[in-house]
Amino acid sequence: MVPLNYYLVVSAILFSVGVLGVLVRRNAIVIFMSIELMLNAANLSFVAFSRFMENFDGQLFVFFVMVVAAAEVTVGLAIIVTLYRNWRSIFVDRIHLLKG
Amino acid sequence: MDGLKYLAECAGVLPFLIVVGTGIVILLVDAFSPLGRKGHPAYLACVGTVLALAALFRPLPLENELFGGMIYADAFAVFFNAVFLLGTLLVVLLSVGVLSWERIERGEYYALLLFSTAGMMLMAQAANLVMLFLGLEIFSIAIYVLVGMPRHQRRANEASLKYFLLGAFASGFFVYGLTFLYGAVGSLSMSAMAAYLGTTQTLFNAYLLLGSALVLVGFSFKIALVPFHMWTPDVYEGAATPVTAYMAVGVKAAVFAALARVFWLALPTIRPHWIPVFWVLSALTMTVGNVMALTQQNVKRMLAYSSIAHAGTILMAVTAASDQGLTGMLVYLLAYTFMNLGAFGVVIYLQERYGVGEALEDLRGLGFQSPLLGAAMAVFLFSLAGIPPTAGFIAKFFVFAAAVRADLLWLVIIGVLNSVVAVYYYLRVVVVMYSRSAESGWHPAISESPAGSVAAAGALVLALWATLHLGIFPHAFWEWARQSVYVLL
Amino acid sequence: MESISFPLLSAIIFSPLAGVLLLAFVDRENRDLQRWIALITTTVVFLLGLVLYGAFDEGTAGMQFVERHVWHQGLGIQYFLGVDGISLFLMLLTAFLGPICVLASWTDIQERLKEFLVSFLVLECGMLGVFAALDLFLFYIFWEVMLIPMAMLILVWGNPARRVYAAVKFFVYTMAGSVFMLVGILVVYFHQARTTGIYSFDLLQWYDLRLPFSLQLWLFLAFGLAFAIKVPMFPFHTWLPDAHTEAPTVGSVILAGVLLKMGTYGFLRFNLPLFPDATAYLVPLMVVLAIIGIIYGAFMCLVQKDLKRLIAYSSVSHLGFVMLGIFTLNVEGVQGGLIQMVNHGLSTGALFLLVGMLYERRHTRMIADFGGLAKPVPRLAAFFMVATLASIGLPGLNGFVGEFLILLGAFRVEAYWAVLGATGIVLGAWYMLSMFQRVMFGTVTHEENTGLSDLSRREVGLLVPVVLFIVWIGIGPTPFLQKMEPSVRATLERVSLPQGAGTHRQAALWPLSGPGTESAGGMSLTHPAGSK
Amino acid sequence: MDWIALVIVTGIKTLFLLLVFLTAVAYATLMERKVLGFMQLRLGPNRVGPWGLLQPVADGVKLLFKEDIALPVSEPKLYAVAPAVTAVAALSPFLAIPFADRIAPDVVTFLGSTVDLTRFSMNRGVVADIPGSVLFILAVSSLSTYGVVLGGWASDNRYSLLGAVRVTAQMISYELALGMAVIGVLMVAGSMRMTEIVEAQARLPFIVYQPLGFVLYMIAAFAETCRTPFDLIECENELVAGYHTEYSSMRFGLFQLAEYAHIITVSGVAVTLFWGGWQGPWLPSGLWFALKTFALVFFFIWVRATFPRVRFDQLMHFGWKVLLPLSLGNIILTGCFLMLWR
Amino acid sequence: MTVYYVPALVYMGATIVLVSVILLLSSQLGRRRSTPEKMLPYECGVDPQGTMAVHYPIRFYVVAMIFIIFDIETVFLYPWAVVFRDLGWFGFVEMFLFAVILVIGLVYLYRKGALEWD
Repeated sequence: MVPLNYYLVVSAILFSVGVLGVLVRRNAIVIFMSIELMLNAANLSFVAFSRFMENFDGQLFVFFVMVVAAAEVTVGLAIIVTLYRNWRSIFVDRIHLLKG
Repeated sequence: MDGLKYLAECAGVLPFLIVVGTGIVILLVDAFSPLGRKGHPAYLACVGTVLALAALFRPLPLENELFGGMIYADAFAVFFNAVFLLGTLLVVLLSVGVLSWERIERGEYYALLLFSTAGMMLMAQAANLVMLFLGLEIFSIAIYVLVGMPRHQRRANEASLKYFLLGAFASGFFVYGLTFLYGAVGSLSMSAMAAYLGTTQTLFNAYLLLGSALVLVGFSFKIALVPFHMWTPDVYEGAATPVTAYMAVGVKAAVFAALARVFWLALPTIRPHWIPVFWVLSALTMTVGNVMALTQQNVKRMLAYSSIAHAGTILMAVTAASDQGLTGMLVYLLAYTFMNLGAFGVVIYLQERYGVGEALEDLRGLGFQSPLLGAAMAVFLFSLAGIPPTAGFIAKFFVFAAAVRADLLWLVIIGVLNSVVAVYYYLRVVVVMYSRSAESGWHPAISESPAGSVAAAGALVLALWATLHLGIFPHAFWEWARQSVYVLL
Repeated sequence: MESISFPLLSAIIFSPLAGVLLLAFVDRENRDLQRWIALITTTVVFLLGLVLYGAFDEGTAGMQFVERHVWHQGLGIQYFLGVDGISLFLMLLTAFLGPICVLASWTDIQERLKEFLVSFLVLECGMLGVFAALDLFLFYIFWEVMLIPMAMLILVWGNPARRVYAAVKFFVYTMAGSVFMLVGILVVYFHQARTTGIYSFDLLQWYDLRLPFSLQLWLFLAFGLAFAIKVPMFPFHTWLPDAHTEAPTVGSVILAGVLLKMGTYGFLRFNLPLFPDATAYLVPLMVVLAIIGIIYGAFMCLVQKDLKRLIAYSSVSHLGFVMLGIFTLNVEGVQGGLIQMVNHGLSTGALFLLVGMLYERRHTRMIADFGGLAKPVPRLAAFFMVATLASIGLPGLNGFVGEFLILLGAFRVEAYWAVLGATGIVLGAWYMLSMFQRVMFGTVTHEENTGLSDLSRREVGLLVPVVLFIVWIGIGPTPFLQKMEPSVRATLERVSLPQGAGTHRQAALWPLSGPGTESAGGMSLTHPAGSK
Repeated sequence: MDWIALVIVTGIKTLFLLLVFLTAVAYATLMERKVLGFMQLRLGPNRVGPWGLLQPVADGVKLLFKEDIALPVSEPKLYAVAPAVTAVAALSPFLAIPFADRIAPDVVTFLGSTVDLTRFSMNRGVVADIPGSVLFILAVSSLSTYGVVLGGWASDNRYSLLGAVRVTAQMISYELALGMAVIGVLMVAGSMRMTEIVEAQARLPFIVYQPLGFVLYMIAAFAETCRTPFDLIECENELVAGYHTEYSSMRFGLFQLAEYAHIITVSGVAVTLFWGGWQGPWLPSGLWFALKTFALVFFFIWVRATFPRVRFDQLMHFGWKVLLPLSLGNIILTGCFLMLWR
Repeated sequence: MTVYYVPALVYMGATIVLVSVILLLSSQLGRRRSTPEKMLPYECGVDPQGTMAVHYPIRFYVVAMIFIIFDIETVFLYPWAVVFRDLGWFGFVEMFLFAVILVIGLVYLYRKGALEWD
């Protein structure tokens, strides 16, 4: 059996890539996908822990996380589409009406 | 047998069900009423909220944990549910008139408002961290939409995108933190975690710390603790004002409720590790929030930074880590609900009646033009500044008292210095209100919505009364908060 | 005096609020009725104050007319009022200035009259409450309550040019001090809870606390900051000239007459008895600051061109005297300080009233714009003369009594304090008289001044009582001193309790060990040299 | 030892299945042309080999030798890989469909040691007896949409892009109904494993319990495979050839292959879920499965000859307003019956 | 459990090899003769004009969003369907409510016109 830590390392890498993506990228959709990557990293470690401990709660939680991710996708896409219709851009550094 | 138990458990979350049900009814009514003749979803929302409030004060079920340890039905939850519902009631009342001004669809608006309230309620009574996460997301997602509802306004689009991206980012941290807590304990049920931590000392301790750190980061984003606050002013400014008010009050209360539950019920032995972090966060948040608020020219933006600062003050109560601290936190949140909604309410009222009110200059001469409104605004601002005999003072007093009691003298001194800074910028608004107006800034009423005005005025009166009442006779509220806190200790 | 069942103090404190309630129902246009309501209300307050004075038992040092109700059970907050010889006269002064201020504003305030009167009455309520409150929580609430109407008075009815600056400066300065006091209050509260198990804000109970020295020191500074700003002591005085100058006449009168006394009253009521060791330790510092205030204020007066600003700086000087008196820590000095508080309220109040009247006529306060006024307005000049002399401390007028007692007290401690203090008197005579000369004597230099109308009957009527009191205290201060004495002695006894000065002076000046640290001895490690 | 046996057995099964499957796909094209010809009173292909039987071979060879035009598109890699994605996704689901009963003895002696072939269902007529294979099939087959979308988008052609967008909308709209129509079967069978579902139909095929479910499934399946009457993505008069307008040579061929493989797969799934799979009297189980599948493929062609194409708005309306509520209703209905009949 | 996926991997690997071989063969066997006309996007013989970025209706996005939500709901339906018999009436009622809420959502979308295409 593959040791738990392998899964955790992969998930940590996924998570870090997601965080970096959010911080570095400027395209709203790409940022958004990076966030989804973070959620999926969490799913991976949930499943890994769940298998490792032979406790199925973790896999159940993944369902909820997926549902939430889906809901976020929906709302996020709607927001981005609306934004694009008004701004003609989805690059977050070009969207700055509000400022101190 | 099974079914009866199920029914009984449903009765345990009756207010929650009422709120959700009302939201659904509003959706359906909105969908089935003909285009020209819209119903009055606001009335429905009011009725639902009041019913839920009434249902709150039923006797609590004997058994605390419902649905197989997923939900708590305890006094703590009741207190916070009351805060959310009162906040929602006020926001609904304040929204009646201003929605047409912001060009927001009505039915959806109220339904989303109620759904997000339901999410907050779920968050306050979650007994399992997954439920907590669900509650968090339910209200977050509803609010993402609410922020973006004035969809023809570019700034609302922008605010909504920013809030959404950072909110989802925070959720990512939160969930990832949950995985480590789960990995450490093998369950996300709070009581199971507490039981496990009570017996085991070292196993997976790194996971626990990492998990709680990530969870804390997630929370910090949501309540805009410095340095996770960057989104707040933009989002607060861009959203429709009632939504801003709702965010400032509801989200803060919900997340603080969750914070208390997690760090008291689930992770009691981890908490001491985090106290220094709370300390730093609290000091930073107060200071940055207040200093940034000093120069704002937009009232909403100013209130946004002030809301950051208030979050820091409330965090001071958490840092105190005592029953007095928690009591103070509860009272503070209750008081903040009234005074902050009141302050926003005045802005909303102005927007509705005159179409202005966001810029600081719009308030020039308000105190003379409309003495009652001006006086109310002044009371709310003084309350926010923490000047007696208002709710804000009592709240701040309790929090400072708890912090002094916990020997956090330096933090208190930072807090005190911050109060002075805060006084300055709240006072600035009062100054503008009571400066002679150039007469040109005031237009006659642009939108006549009698029902809206009445509702908003009612909300203002309610908030004003509560602010003063809480300030002068705090005992009952204090006692209530104190008893609500006992379940955590 | 628990036998008096009528809640006299509450009646005095909350009567102004009754007036506010009445005002709320008066039509906005009915201006005279509003004024009359305010006048009657304040007069009633004053009459009740006279009753208080009459019923006051001068033989005892204890609190009288005590009212005590539980307000907040769990936290030990009480509605607890009472007066003794210290607070009695300040309450009376406040009540006395009430109707005078209403009369003074009769024609001065034309716009937003109702708001003005409401603010004023709320302010009066707050001031009276501060002097009578014996529960620290209640005290703090009154303390803050009076802040807002005072700021509003400056903000709305002040001099348009710089009123915003002045109001905000006033508000922020005072607030800054008072929040530190709040922290101090909380520290004492929890210290008491920790050592005795009692949660209480009861001042009289707190008197019996014996706080550790290091804690006392920091608490003294925390409370002291609030009071020093209010006094205002050098170097916290910078808000005062602005606030005084920009405030309307009534605002200045109240500010000088009552609000400044809050600070000195606070020192006397709280700092001295609660933190006796720290008081003894910090006497040099306080006295030095007081003397600097006296001399600095006087010198500043010499160069002022604005009448109001001059009087404001003279307040800094006079309040320095009061502080000097209080920190002599002997009966003469403290009594002198106490009576000087009342004196300053009367004489400076009168000066501000008179400047206000001048301003109403000429719309300027620059000394250079006047000159030779004694000719066109002899009555005004006469009153001005009395007030000026009282302010200087001419024997036979009230100022003399206070200053004499203070210098006496100071002399008994350190002779050079008295000498330096006396310099202040000399300087005071110099600037006051030169100001008076420049304004009143000589030839009329400005055309506009020739046609000035003299005082009206209303104005005379409001000035006469003030002058009467000025003379009364100057000639026969004994009844006043008698009523003060027991309380003053009781307070001083607390300060000079045997455990006092010296033994703990070596303690570290570090608060973080704070309320929990019971012994200062452990802390002395950081300053081993001090233990010799 | 088990591992070696598993790999060997799987290799044999894979080779066999792919061979049969690809042949079936190839001849499905011929069958379609023949049957359509028959129904439209014409002959269909009849020149290459007897009755045109070698036509598919000829088509394949022709496609292989055609020029593979390398268009100067903005995303050449995606453009190149899209048909392969679709083809792999279309060919893969079949690995989870049980195409026959036991095809080997329970125990064999192999290289001197005894191997228990019942382990991991090695003796069954299925390549991979995955637990939850229904989900696997749904998941993998919907991957082919990616190939279509990527191909349409990477082609830098308006028709392709519109075709791809349309196909996505259509796929996802009907995927819901498809997934929900299957749920009734799962409720009756109490399992998500194809082999167990087949065995549960030993007495009666589930079409008896799930007539509505079958109808819904078939309608959704037509849409999923983009067959008439739902073949809007390639309606020539509007979109030329839809998403594969720009493809030529074997890349085009892979798209075609995927389409027919998809038809056979959904037919196989329908047979397994509703018609008892390989169950049947007298004949060998594999033959039963092939016959049933053949019948359904025939049905596909028959429908193409019979029905006109729907408009796109009709398509979406039907999917969301009729099919989805009906399949939800089917689930509730099934639940009610099962609860009452228990 | 995972062993069941080994054959699946083998099979899918085989399909990938197969497809690659086909593509390789075709690229080797086919002739290449490029002309400028071949390189243009095919638009029925007309030279293409303007940008290739087509704006298609917002409805496609709406459909995608609705799909995501309903698709995720089926995630809950599948496990429920399998253990449906063991759950008894409780599970049935629970899922009935779930379905009702789904239907309410659908009805709302229907009434709001989110499913209209004209």
